[in-house]
Amino acid sequence: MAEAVAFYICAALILGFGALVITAKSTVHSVLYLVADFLCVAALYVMLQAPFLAVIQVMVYAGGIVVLYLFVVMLVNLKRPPEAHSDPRRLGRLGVAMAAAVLVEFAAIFALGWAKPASAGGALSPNNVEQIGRALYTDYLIPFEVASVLLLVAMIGAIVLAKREL
Amino acid sequence: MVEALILPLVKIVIVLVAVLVTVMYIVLLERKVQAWVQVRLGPMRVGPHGILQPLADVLKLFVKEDITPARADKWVFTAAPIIVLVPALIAFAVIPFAGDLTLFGLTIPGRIADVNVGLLYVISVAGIGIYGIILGGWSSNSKWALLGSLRSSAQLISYEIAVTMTLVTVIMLAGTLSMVGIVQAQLAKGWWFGFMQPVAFFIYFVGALAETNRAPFDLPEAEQELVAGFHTEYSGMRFAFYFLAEYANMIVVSTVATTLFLGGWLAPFPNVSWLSFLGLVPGWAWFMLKTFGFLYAFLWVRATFPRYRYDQLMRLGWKWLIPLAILNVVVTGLLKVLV
Amino acid sequence: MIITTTHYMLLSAALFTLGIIGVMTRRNVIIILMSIELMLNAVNINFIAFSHQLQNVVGQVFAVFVIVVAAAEAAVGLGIILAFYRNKETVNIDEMGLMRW
Amino acid sequence: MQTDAPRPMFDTDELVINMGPQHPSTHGVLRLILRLDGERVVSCDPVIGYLHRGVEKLSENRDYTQIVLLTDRMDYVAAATNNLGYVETVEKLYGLEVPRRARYIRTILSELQRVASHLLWLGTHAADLGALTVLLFGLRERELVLDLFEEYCGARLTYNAMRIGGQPVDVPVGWDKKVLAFCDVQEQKLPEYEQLLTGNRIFMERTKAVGVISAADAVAVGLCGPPLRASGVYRDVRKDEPYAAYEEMEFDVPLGVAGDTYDRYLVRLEEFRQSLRIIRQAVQGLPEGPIMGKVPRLIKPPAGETYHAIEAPKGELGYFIASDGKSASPYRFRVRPPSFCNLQALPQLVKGHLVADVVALIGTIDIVLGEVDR
Repeated sequence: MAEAVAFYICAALILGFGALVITAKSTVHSVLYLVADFLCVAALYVMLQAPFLAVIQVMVYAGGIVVLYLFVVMLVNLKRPPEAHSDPRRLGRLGVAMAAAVLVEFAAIFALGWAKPASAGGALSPNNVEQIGRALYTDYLIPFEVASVLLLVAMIGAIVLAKREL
Repeated sequence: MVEALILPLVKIVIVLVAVLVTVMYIVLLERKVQAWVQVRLGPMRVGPHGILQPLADVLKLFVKEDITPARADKWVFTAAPIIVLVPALIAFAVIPFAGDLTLFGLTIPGRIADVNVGLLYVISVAGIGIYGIILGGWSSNSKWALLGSLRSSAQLISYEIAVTMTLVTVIMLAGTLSMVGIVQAQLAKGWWFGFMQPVAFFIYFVGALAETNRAPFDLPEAEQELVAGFHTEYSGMRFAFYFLAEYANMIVVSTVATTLFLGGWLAPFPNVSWLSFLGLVPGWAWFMLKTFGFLYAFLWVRATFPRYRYDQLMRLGWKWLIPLAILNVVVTGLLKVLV
Repeated sequence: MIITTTHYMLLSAALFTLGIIGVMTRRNVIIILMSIELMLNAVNINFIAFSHQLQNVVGQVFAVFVIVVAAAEAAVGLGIILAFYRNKETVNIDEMGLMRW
Repeated sequence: MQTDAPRPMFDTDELVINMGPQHPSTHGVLRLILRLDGERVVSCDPVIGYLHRGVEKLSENRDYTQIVLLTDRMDYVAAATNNLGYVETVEKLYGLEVPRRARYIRTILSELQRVASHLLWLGTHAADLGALTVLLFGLRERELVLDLFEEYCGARLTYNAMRIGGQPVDVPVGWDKKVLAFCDVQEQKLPEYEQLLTGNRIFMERTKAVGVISAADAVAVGLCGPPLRASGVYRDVRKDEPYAAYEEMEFDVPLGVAGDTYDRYLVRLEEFRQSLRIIRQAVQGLPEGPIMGKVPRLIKPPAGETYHAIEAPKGELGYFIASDGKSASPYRFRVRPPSFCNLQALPQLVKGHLVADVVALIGTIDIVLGEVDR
């Protein structure tokens, strides 16, 4: 019961903040809502017994990536007259297709879903930092290394793009 | 019921009150220490030797006019101080202030919670506080505040990397992310990690100064340069929030340093027999003593050093501290494998 | 009342939809990027939920990879926006037709 | 793209900010209009005049004797040297002979004043760089100098301590001993400042190679005093055109090499030692005799004009006085204040440096706005 209450509160907050992100007039407010949204998602992870992921979510997403967004918003968007920020008819045809796809997705979830509740007491303990580490450094070593190369490339790319003169 | 609900609540209240009182008196201590270094007396008027000065300060901040600048983003301007303060306070949730205490037949753990990712929790929560600084500077619609907040966030992000790297070495030694586990690992090893990792400890200290915006890294609020940095436009209670948060953050980094490098609540020299009387002092007292020692170092440094320049600070962080911290991780790993 | 994985999937789908709506309707490139972050988070919720249901750590590992990709995307994407803004003084996506022919 | 949109406040190109007139470290009411590229200064425009009181014009409507106390209010942290410059100019214009004892007392006072002024400079300069402790240490010793002045003339800031033709009062009994004792104290305290600053890595990084000005540029832009000497130019009015009793004193003129902020610091620190040396010589060699020369009741110099300069703590302080020979007040009164001339170098010094350096550079040229604006 407590879990259900927590889930619904979290879900409501996540969707609410998500809606605010895409509707807020000021971009800075939008970024703020995004942070709040990510924090709620982190709470959801805690409920799913993934505290490590929750902490990573807060640290990397909220503490890192969104700060970057905020920086750029401050650099770019300051005191510009509020332009017509929302245009519902933009990309209309693609929107219809997407909506159809989403409907199909929902239908699939309803048709195939409603699976059993999570079987507790399996191989996954809430204290799973070690397990994640082991998986990352053994079975998924190559993807892990590729991911780090990706980060390196992104870093260099960002520097090259943002630097005025090289 | 008692153990599940009331006990944690009582502990939360105790920790919050203790932190706020400590903050008030750290401010007084800072003024006093600085005064003594500078051959002055410091606050002397409110109470004997200025002992009631913090109360007067709080009262003053409460009754001061709370000004919101024209054309400021009111919503963000109000939220920013709160965003700074809250993470600084909730970080205390995983700090082990003492070992297990026994009271009225109950075994009470000397902490609010022992999360198995405790250390990561502290780091991630500390990362949230930066929003308050950026947003505060941005929303006040002042160029000085904006410059201050940009400086501050750049500084925090760069030094966080070095600090996190030093924490990695500690994690490698302890083999756990739990704060309690780290203290117990120090007990098991027989050495405080501050002695096993002097380089990491030093980098942590420098990084801690930078992350809490203290001298000689107090550029974001360098009053001689940026007036008051990101909180230039703040007054009254909202300014007090920033002030509280700065000192609460100082206490957070000090308690983390105590836990990670100075053996937490453990008494020093447990293996020297003629010093065994040190074990009679309760654990929380040792913890407080060590924390205050670390805090005193903050004040001492502030009274002694000039301030770094922004580019020098960045150079120090990126070209010295971060490589050094990474090297330290590598060496620690090698030693762990080889020895 | 028991919360099943389906609940999480529905939440995730809804969040994903919000992200899509953001991408489709907003003109500000930064907000579009943020909407993409929302979608990535929706994916992550699914990963973790299944990791929980199957009691398998792989879901969490992939969530870590998603976060890595998100970080890389944000860095490069924002770099491009900054470079573009410096030249054109706009972040409106409809005015970014530079590469279109 | 909208062409009529207002330019964003935080452009990625340039940011114009106003430093002062209300800012913690512009040493008064100096206003600088800084154009910044990020944190780098592209250009700097000093705006002065916020403290203008019209000292020069006022002086043209006062008796020659009354002007002494107006000069107090120019460089208000070094009033004695202001007095000295003025009274010597009038004496030169009038052709008055000043007794030797009075000249010695003037020398002592002006060197004490130099120590006090440099102490205040040292403290504020260090405080601008974040080292607050030095400020308090400096003020502690400055207090001793002020006590000496108070004992001599009764005032602590605006002394009005000199008269045309001599000194108003003789030195109090035992004063000379106190001055010597102060010299010893000050000599002991100097290493304390040096310990906090000279070898400090942060201080060196903040000051070395900051605001470098070559000897030729320094002369071209009209620098004077310690900043000029720090660039390696040998120019000291006390040596070149001796006044008061400086001809009879033995002292060295410290010179810098690099012409950066650190050298300016070292030069001033050495000037402490030289000043103490001069004070000791003057006190020990204080001759007996009258302190006031023969001065007519009404000072009405003959028609003519004269310029006379002295070495004030901040640089060459010159007075130009023109008399029409008819009235008891100057026909034209003009001051060449060292702060004003040194301030002219500021835009050149700060160009290309960071905002934080602007503060260090305002400190290093040691300006007092009372003198800049007059």
